[in-house]
Amino acid sequence: MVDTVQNAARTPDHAQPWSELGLTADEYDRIRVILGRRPTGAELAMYSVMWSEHCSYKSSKVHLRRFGEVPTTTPNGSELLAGIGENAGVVDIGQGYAVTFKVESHNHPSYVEPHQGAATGVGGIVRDILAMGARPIGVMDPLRFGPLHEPDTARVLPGIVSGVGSYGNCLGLPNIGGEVVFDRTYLGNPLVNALCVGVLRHEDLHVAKATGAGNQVIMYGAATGGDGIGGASILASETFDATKPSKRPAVQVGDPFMEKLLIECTLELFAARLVTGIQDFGAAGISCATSELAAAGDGGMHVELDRVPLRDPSLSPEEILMSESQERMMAVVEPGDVDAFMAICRKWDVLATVVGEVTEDDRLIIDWHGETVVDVDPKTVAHEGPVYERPYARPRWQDEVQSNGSGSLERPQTGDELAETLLQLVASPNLCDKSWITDQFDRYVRGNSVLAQPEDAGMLRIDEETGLGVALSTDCNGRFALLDPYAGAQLALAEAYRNVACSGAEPVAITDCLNFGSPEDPAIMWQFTQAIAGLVDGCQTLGTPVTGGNVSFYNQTGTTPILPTPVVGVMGVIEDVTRRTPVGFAVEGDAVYLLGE
Amino acid sequence: MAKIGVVTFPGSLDDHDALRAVRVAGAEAVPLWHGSDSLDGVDAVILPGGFSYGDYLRCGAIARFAPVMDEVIRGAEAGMPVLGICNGFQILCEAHLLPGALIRNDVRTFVCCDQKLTVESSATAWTSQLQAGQQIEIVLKNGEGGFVADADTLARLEGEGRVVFRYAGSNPNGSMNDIAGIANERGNVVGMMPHPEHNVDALTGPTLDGRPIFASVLDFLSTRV
Amino acid sequence: MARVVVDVMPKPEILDPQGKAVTGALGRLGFSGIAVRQGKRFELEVDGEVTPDRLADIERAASTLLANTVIETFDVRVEDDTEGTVDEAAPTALGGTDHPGHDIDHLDETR
Amino acid sequence: MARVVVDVMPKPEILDPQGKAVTGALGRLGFSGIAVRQGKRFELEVDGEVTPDRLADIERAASTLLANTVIETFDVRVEDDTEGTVDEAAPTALGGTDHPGHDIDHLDETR
Ligand SMILES: Nc1ncnc2c1ncn2[C@@H]1O[C@H](COP(=O)(O)OP(=O)(O)O)[C@@H](O)[C@H]1O
Repeated sequence: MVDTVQNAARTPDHAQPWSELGLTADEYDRIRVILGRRPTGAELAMYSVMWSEHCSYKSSKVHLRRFGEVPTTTPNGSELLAGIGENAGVVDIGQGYAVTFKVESHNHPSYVEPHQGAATGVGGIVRDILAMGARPIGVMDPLRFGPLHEPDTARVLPGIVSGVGSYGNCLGLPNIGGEVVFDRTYLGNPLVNALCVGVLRHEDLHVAKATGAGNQVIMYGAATGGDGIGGASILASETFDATKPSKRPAVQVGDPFMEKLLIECTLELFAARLVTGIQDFGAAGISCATSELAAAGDGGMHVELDRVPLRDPSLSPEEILMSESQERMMAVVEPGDVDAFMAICRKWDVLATVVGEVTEDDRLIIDWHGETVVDVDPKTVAHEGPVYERPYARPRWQDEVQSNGSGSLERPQTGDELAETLLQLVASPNLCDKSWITDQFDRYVRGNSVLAQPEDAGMLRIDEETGLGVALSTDCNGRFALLDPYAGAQLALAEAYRNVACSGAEPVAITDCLNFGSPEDPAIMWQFTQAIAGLVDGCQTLGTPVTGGNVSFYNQTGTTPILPTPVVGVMGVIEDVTRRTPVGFAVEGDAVYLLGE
Repeated sequence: MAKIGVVTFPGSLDDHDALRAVRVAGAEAVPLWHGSDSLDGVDAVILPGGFSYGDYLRCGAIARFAPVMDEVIRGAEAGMPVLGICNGFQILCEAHLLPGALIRNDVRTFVCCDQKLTVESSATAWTSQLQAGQQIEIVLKNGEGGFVADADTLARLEGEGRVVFRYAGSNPNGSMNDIAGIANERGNVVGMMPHPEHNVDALTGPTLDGRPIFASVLDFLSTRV
Repeated sequence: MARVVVDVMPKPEILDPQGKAVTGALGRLGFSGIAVRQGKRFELEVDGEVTPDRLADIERAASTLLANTVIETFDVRVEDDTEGTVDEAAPTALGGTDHPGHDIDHLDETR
Repeated sequence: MARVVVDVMPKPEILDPQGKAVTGALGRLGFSGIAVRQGKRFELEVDGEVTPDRLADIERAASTLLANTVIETFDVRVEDDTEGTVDEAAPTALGGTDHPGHDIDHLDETR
């Protein structure tokens, strides 16, 4: 029997598995206060996923606010068209064009199931870019692995590389750069960060907002299955049995072909002006899409959950709300446009279903076969999650780490020793040629890749007539960040900035993906705050706005955290891509200069 | 002006590049839709690269049944020039317009590289502007590019001079006899794994060696009328 | 609801890079003396009964779509409903029971 | 020489994009009412006899190498030598004979 709102009001003492869903006692109590009753199972599912660290940024929010100090005007004088808080930031690059780009992590899923984890990581960030109204035009993939010779790296690396490759290749998005770094701390916790860049005309900008009472809410793309809902099956089973393994897979399987159709279909819907608001499905699935769309709009939303097309008919409402099935989107459409919307979806063989509508009041109401299972203020789900001021402190071992310099290391004395050292260096997986990985990625598709591997920055042509283009680079040296997280983050920023500048483009904006250990450890929290301070100060000095990013906490194996890894992506604009500067000596007889100290 | 069509299947990726290459060559580029049963009066057709239908079953296996393919097959049999690039080559094999099949690369990974090729035949609608024996470099990117055929078919292809391109240097995918491209008996239908449409613009391609391929078909079409 | 299984294997004379790689990997893992060929298995859930007509349809589908008979052979067979099949969630060990598959046809055509 | 067959299928709750694509294609080709899941079939030619030890080895190999048990299930069975098998060239119709496969195990593990 489903747990309806009525039922919840009648049975205040019904025990609920809030702890198994990752909520604290305080958080559960707060939900009860907000609702004035206990939550239904479906509401508990929504709050628990939306208030998770991943979705609510509860440990990082207070520090991310510091990014507000950074100007939101790019060096070439234009205001960001969309900034932090949107699916992805949008930067005006002139001539009526705008560019949106963002980097996100998919670390843990990629450890559990490397190929699918990495593939769906790419899929997720591509949908974020698409949801802004942009055509995705390229991807990058900063990766971190344990030592190359470790057996578990042999399990993880090929799958992650093939996952990134197969998804991006199959979508027809050129891979224009990335990183591959090996360090012991990533052995049990590899990092898969994925960046996507997209282009749009100013007037095509879309936002995740449900407005206009009577407008229809349409889900389109793949049917919903039991993917990635491990925790929700607890809710589905009447009694929680910790000894029984979940039948619901915590892994998601990607279908890049479906996503390719979704991209082309969505762009055609945009072009036909049939979409008033749009949101992709990422983590937290329908919970996230409905609550965020409704919270951002001027009304409420009424959803009939039983209309959602299912791949697995046995799913409970809680599971449907939490499912992370890939390749789905939600659009808000004026009633008169629904037929045209459906026709375009049919053309692309994309399943589309009206699942609800925008309402006058400000409630998010979700029904299941005529009974109400969710009745909430969407803002409390999407934006008013808990906020933590976690304690942070510079760890005692920091001095020791810093004083352990290279001075004590032996130096090569003879020519032979020097040669030996050099060979060791060039053979090191961190320094050697990366083509054994990058050759598995298509860097040519779409025919606009001006620079890609092995260049310092990737560069894409945006406009064939004028030669307008953008350049991107991502960087981070986690060893520097461990030594000094403030300076380490700035070095990441500076390196990406230099790489873009060297390509011939003017750096104009950044995105970041902050990969750290557990925020419950004050030392990690200190690293985190330092890294943010470094980025904020760095961006202020350089005058580059932060368009958005992603925080990934709990990257550790047991008590051993990864190196603090604040990956920074810098985007630059070049007026005429024929004036790019590739790396390498081009013409015999050219002079060679050294700039800087 | 000659009209050259490029078919977009669900999952085609290099269709825009192929259209651009046609324009660069100086012909009218006509986008064609997989679900249509008309070729809109084009003089030649290109089946572009990509992952039609995700290529989950076998590359090209599902696309081969698209409605537009009936017309492509009819045209090809009547002598119309047809070029299959990568996924397009796979579709042509699945449609039995070309013999043999393409299987998983022997290295079992996707391979993207700038590949040296030897031109083996200039006696096709798509290679008249190249010389047999000439070395060119074309972008190669595929996961299932290993050409296979039974011994008889292979002997026939070699004997009749229907191997059009061969991998030079190293064989990137385990193709039999280093075959990178073949033609039908008449020479109007050519399939190749490398992507000449990525070699028409000095800014975005490593060489301009793809241009003669598109120029060849224009030449073929102009002499035919 | 009936189940029809279509097995598709690379022809013996055709190179099988995947099978070769698996064979090599098995050897490296210490499982020696095993040669592997890798093909595909399709499980078809058919609405209603599998009449001879229906089966003929499926065979046609197998020879035109599921297999490329230039390089692959295929085998179509109807399976009993009662069978413990691979993709059922129940982790019951079926050791000892006869595999109740039913060979209907066995083709090796070359178009 | 004995043959062991390992069938590997996507778990039922896992998305099967391959099967989905094939299902769609069959529908468009006019073969309706058929839902397909696509998996892999491995044919292992084993030198010598398939002893219980040997079989246990193969099962281990199946669970570690042939199948990705996070998303797939597998089934291992020994086949008779005498059987008309898929990749043998003889186009004999085996209609009516019992499929002589032998179900040894049936696992649904999650690593
Ligand atoms: N995971 C990856 N994906 C795509 N490109 C990558 C990846 N890793 C490295 N690259 C590219 O390979 C080239 C060489 O990388 P790297 O050796 O890290 O260069 P550098 O040391 O100059 O930063 C660069 O163009 C970089 O963008």
